[in-house]
Amino acid sequence: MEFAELLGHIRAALPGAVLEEHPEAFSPWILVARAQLPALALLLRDDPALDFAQLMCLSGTHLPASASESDRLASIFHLFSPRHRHKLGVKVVLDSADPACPSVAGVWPTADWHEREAYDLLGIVYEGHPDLRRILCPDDWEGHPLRKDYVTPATYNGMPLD
Amino acid sequence: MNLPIERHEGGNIILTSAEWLVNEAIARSLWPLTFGLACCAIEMMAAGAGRFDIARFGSEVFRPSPRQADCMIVAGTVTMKMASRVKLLYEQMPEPKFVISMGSCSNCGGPYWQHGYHVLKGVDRIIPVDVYIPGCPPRPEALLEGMELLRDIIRGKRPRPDAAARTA
Amino acid sequence: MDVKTLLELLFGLLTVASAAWVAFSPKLLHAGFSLLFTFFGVAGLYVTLGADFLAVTQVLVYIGGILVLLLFGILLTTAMPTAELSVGPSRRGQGLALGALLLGLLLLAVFRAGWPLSFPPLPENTARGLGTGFMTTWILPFEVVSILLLGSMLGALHLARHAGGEK
Amino acid sequence: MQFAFGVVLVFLLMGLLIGIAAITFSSLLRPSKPTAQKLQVYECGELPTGTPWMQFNNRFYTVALVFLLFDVEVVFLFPWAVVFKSLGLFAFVEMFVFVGILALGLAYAWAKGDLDWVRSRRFLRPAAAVEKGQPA
Amino acid sequence: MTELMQTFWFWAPFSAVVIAIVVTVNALLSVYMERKVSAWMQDRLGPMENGPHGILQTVIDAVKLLLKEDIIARGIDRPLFKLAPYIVFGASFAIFAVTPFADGHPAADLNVGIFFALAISAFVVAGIMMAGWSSNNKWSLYGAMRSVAQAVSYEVPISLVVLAVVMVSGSMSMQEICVSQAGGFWNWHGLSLHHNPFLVLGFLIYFIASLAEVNRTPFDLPEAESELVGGYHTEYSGMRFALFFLSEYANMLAVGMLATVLFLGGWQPLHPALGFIPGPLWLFGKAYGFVLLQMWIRMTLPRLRVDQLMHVCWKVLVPAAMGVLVLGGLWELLIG
Amino acid sequence: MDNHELFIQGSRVPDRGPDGDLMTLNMGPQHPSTHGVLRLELLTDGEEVASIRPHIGYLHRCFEKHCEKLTPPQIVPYTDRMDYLASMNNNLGFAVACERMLGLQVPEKVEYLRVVVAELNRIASHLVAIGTCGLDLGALTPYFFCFRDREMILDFFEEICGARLLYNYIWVGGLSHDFPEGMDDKILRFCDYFEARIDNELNPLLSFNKIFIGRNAGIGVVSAEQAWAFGLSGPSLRGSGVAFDLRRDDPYSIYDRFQWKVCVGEGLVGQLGDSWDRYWVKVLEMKESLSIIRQALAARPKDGDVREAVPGRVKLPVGELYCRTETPRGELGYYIVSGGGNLPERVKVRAPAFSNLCIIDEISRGALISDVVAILGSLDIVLGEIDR
Amino acid sequence: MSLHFYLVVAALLFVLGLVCMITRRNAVALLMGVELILNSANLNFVAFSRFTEARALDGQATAIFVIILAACEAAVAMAIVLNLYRQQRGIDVDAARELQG
Repeated sequence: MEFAELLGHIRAALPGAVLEEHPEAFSPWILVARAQLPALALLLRDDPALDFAQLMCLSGTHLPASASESDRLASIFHLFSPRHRHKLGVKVVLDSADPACPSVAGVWPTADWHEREAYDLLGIVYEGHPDLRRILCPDDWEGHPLRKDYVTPATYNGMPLD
Repeated sequence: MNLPIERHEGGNIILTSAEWLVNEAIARSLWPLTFGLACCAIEMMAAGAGRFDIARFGSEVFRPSPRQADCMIVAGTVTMKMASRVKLLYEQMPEPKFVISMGSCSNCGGPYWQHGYHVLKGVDRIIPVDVYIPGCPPRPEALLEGMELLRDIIRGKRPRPDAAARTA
Repeated sequence: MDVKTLLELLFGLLTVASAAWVAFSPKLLHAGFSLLFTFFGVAGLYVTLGADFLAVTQVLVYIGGILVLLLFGILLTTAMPTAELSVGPSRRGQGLALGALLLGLLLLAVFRAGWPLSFPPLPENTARGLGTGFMTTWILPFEVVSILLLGSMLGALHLARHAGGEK
Repeated sequence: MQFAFGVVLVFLLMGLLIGIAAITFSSLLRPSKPTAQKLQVYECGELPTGTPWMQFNNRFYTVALVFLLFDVEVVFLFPWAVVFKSLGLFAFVEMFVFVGILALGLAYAWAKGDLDWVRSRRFLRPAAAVEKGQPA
Repeated sequence: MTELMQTFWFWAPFSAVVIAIVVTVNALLSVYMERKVSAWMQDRLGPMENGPHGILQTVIDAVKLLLKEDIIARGIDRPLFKLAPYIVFGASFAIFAVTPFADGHPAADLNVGIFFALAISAFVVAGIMMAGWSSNNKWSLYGAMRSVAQAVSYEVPISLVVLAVVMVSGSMSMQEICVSQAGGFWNWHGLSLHHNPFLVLGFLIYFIASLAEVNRTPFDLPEAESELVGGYHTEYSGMRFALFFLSEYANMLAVGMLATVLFLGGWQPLHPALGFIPGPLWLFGKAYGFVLLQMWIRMTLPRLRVDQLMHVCWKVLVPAAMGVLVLGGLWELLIG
Repeated sequence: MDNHELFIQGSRVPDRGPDGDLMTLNMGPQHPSTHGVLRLELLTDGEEVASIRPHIGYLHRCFEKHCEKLTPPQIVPYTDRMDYLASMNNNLGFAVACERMLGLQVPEKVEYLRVVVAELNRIASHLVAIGTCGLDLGALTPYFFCFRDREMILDFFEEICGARLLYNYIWVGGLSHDFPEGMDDKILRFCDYFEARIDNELNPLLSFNKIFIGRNAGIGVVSAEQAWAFGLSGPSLRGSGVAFDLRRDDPYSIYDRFQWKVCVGEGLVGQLGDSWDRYWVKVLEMKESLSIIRQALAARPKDGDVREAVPGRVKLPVGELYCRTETPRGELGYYIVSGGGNLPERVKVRAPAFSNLCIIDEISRGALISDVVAILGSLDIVLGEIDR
Repeated sequence: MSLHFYLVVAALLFVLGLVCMITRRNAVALLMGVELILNSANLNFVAFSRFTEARALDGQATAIFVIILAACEAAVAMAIVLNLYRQQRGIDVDAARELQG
C-alpha cells in the first residue's frame, strides 16, 4: 500500500490517533497521540491489510528547546510489512518533563532491547516494559548521554572520563 | 628485571647466573589470556592463525583462565563498564604477568578520545602496561613485534615504561 | 623390622587414621575423601595378606565405584557440604563411650581367644583359584549375585527416578 | 607377588615424590603476591554470585549407579576369564547367564529412559534427518 | 649384577626413576608433537624459534610454569585443592609400573596386571573430583562432574573389552598377554581376523572408549575451553596446573601402551624377522602411533555434547562390548 | 575497600539470589565463546539452562554520540569500527543513506566496485563466523582454514585501500581509491580457488561432519514468525526459511542487476530454523557472493574516477531517513535526522546483531550450556555493533 | 605380622564405623560408617583365611561377595537418600523418622 492508503486505513480504524502526517519525508512517518499508541500498534501488526510484522527500528531522539517550545523527546518506530512490502514510520513526541511512552515490547518482542536502549541513552520511560533497565551504560551511570544537554561527568566510580 | 626472584633480593643466590635462564624461560613462553575486546581482537586472532602464526614463538597457548596466563593482550577499546572486569582479570593472573596494550583505543582511547563518554582513555589508567602497540588496529606483525619488545623488557634489555606513569 | 612389617604398620596406620577422620571430620566432604585413603589402606593390607586380586577389586569397586557414588550423593543432596554434621554433644558422648566400650571388648576377644594359627603357603595365582572357585564351589552364590545385582539395579534406578522428580 | 606390588607402591610414591619435589622446588623460585582481587574466585571477570554448590542432574547418580553394578560384574568375570579356556562350555554358559541377567538390567534402564541424559528438553525435537547427509 | 637387578631395593627405585624420566620426556615430547602435528594439519609452522624447530619450546614452558605464582583463592578448600594434583599424577604414573617394556621386563609383573591398570584410574577419577570440588568455582565443578561421569561410563566398555582379551589370552598379566600374541602382526589381537574377529571389533571399541577415558576430542567435554573455560583445573596455576598437564599426557601414552599391549602385541615385533629391533622400541613406536592417531582425531573432529556422549557409551559401546565378550567367547570355544 | 572494588560493586547488576535450586553462572565477559565481551548470566539447573539474561554494553563506544559531533565523511571511519568484521558493508550502508538524503547519483564504476568489495567482505565475515562457530564446538582445524582463506581477501583490501581490517573505503559519493591494476584477475582467481575450497574442504570437514550436525541440528530452533517478531535478519532470518534479503527485496546500490539466489535454510539435517540452518545459510551465501562478484567484475566499467561524485562538503538536507542495507549479519539500518546543518542531529544505528542476539533467551531455555555455545556461534554476533 | 595386628586394625575400623554411624546425623555419613564396618569385616575374613587352616581362598571369595553386597547396598541406600532429600530438602536422619509411618 502507498502511504496515503495506509493513512486512510489507519484513520478509518482508529480515528483521532494520527496527529500529523509527513509523506514528504525521506521515510514517510506519522505522528500519533501517545495514548493511542498501544491500540495503534496492535492494529498495525494484526490488521491483515497492514500486517506490519517487522519492527525494523525503534529510535529515540531528543529535540532541543526552540524559541516556541521547551525540549521534547521523540520515539519513532519504523515498521515494515514483509507481506505487503510497505513501510511506515510512527512517531510519538513526549515532553521531556514527562518522558513516558507506552511500550510496544508486547507487540514486537524485538522492541524490548531497543526500548531499553532509548531509555538508557535518552531517558524515555517506556511504560509497561517488562524489564526497563539500562542496557549499554552501567546500571549506576548518571544521566542520559544522547540528550543534547548532557554533560559528560568528570569521573565514573573514581576513574577519570577524559 | 628479576621478577621471579624478588624475594631473594640481596641474598647470596646462585640465581644471579640463573637469572638469565629464568628470564629466558619467561620471555620465551608467553601464554596470552584468551581475551579480546574489539576490532584489535580480530587481528589478534589473525596473529594466531596460519599466516602470522604466533605459535612460532610459543605463544599459541591461549589460556582461557587467567590463572594459567602470563600476559594479557588488551586488544580493543576498554569501556567504563568493562574496565573493572579488565582490572579484575589482570589481578587474577599469577605473577610474573605482563600487559600488552594493543591498539590506539587501549593505549589512549584512540578515536573515541574526544566524545567517547563511556570509553576509558587508556588502559594504563587501571593496570600497568608493559608494551604499547600503536595502530587502529595494529597489524598482526605489529603484535608479534610487540611481543618481541616484551621479551626484551623481560630480558632487561629495555626498560619498562616509566613506573610512575603506571598505576598499579 | 623388615620392610614388609613396616609396610603393614604403615598401611594399618593409614587405614585407622583416615577412618578416624571419616568418623570425626567436621566437614562431610573431607570425610568422603578421607574414605579414599581408608579404602586404599585396606587394599594395601590385602596385598600383605596375599590377596592381590581382592586388593585390586577393593580399589576398583570401593574407590572407583562406591566412593564416587557417595561423593555424587553428597553433591546431589547437600547444598552446603559444610552444614551441621554432628548430633548433639550428649549423644556424641554416648556414641564415643559405646565405641570405647566395644573396642575394649573386641581387643579383649582378639588377644584372649586362642586362634588356631597356622601359615599356609600362598596360592600361585589367586585369580585363577578364584575363577575356578566361582565356577565350582561358589557357583550358586555366583549366579545369585547376578540376580541380586539386577534387583538392586532395578530398585535403585526406580528410586532414583522418583528422586529425580519429573518436572 | 608382593615384590611386584612393592614396585607398584614405589611407583605411586615416586609419582607423589615428583609432584612434591616439583612444587617444593617451584615454591623456592616463584613469587607470591596475593592481593584481595587475585584471591577472588574466577568467573569470567565477574565476581561470582552464590556458591558453586549447585544442584546437579540426578542423571550423574544414575550413571554412577549403572557403572558401579557393571564394575562389580567385571570383578566376577575377570577370574572367570582367566580360567575360561580350561573350563570350557560350562563356564561359558555360566558367564552367558550372568551377563545376560545384567544385560536385562541395562535393557530396563534403556527402556525406562534412564540412559537418556536429558529428558525434559522442550526445545530439542528429534533430529530425524541427520542421516540424509550431503545433498547432491 | 643380575642378583642385584633382582633385589627389590635396586629394581623398584631403578625402574621408577627410569619411568619417571620416560614419562616426563614423553610429556614434553607429546606436547611438542601435538603442537607440531596440529600446526602441520592447519597450514602453520608451529613452534620454531625456541631451539631448532622449536624443540625446546615445551621445556621452556615447563621451566616457566615452575616460576609462576601459585594462587590459592579465597574460599578454596586448601587441603583438597593441594592434594588433588598429586593424586592424579601419582595414579597416572603408577599405571606404567605394570606395562611390559620388553620380553620379561615389566617393572612389576602383576598376576592381575591389566585389572590393576583398570583399577588405578579410579584414583584419577577421585583426584579430578577433588580438584573440581575444592576449587569453589562453578566451571571447575562442571568440568569435574562431566569428567567423572564420562570416565566412569567409558570404563564399562573398556572393562568388557579387556575382559574379552583376558579370556582369549587366559591371563591378566600384561606380560603374558603380550607373549600370547607372538609370531607376527597377524597374531595380534587387534588385527587377527582369523583368530578371533570379535577382538578386532573390540579394538575399535577400546580405541573410541580410550579417547573418552583420557578426555581427548571428540570427548574432551571436561576441558572444553569454549564451554567450561578450563574445566576442573580452571583455578589451578603454575606447577599445580603443570602436574595436571603432565598427567594428561602421561595418560595419553598410558592408554596408547595399554592398547598396544592388549591389541597390538606390545613389544612384539611386526614380523619375527624384525626381532633384532629391541622390544621397547616396538612398544613405544606403536604407542606413539596411537598417540598420533589421537592427535589427528583431535584436529579433525568437533566435540560431542554430554547427552550424545552418554548415548555413545551406554547405547552403542556397552552393548557392542557385551556382544564382543559373548560372541568372542563363543568363537573361542567353538573355533579358536 | 579500594576505589576499584567499590567500582565493581557499584556497577554490578543486583543479584537475583538463588532461585530455588537454580544457580547463577556468568558466562563472560571474558569467555572463549562469547565472541567478545558479551556477558550471559545463565540461570542453570545442573547443566540445563533455565533462562539467560544477556548483559551487553561492555563495548559501548558511543557511536551515536560521535555522529552528532562529526560530519558525515568523518563518521564513515567510525562505521568501520561497529561491525569490524564487515567494515565495507557498514561503510556502504552509511554511504547509501547519505546519498539518498543528498539525492546523489554515484558513477556506475563506483557502484560495481562497491558491490565487489562488499561481497568480498561478506565472504570474509562469514569465514570468521563459520570458523569460530566450529571452534566453539571444538573443531580446531576448520577455523585455521577459514582464517587462511580470509587472509587472501584481506590482502585484496590491503592492496585496494591499504588497510587490513578497517578500511574507510566507501565514501559518501564514491570510493577512496580505485582498484589497482590487475586486481580483477586476482579476485577472479580467488573465486575459483575458494569455491573449490568450500566444496572440498569446508563441507566435508565441518558442515557435514556428523558430530557437527549432531551438535547443531535441532538446537535453537527459530520459527519464521518468531524470527520476524524478534527482528531477526540476515542469515539468522533466512535460516528459518524466510527468503528475505534486502539486496533483493529492498534493493540498494545495483544489486537488482545481478542474477543470484536468496539462500534459505531448509531443515536439511534437523529442523527448519535450527543452528545448523543458520550456519548452512552462511556457507551457501558465500557461494552466491562469489557469483555476484564474478558478474560485477565482468560488467564493471573500466574507466572513470571513483572520487568524481564525492561532494566537497556533505551537508545533509533537512529531514529524516531510515535506510537499511544487508550486511553479513543482516539488516543494518541507519536512522538519520538532519536539521540541515553540517552535523546530523541524530544517527541511530539499527545493528543486525543487536536484534539477532535478543532472541537468545527465548531459544535457549531448556538447552544445555554446550547448546548455548552452539546457538551463540550460529547467531554470529559482533559486539562492536551490538554495543556500538 | 601376626593375625592380631589385622584383627586390631579391623576392630578399630569397626568401632570407628560404628561411632561414625552413631554420632552423625547426615545420611551419607551414615553410609560411610557402614562402609567402614564392611571393610573391617572383610579384613577379618581375609586375615582369618590367611592365618588359619581354612582353605586360603575362602576368605577372599567371601570378601568379594561382601564387596558386591556393599556395592548393591550403597546403590540402593544412596537412591533412598536421594528420595529422602527430595521429600524433606535435607538428609537429617533424625528427621527421617516419620518414614516409619
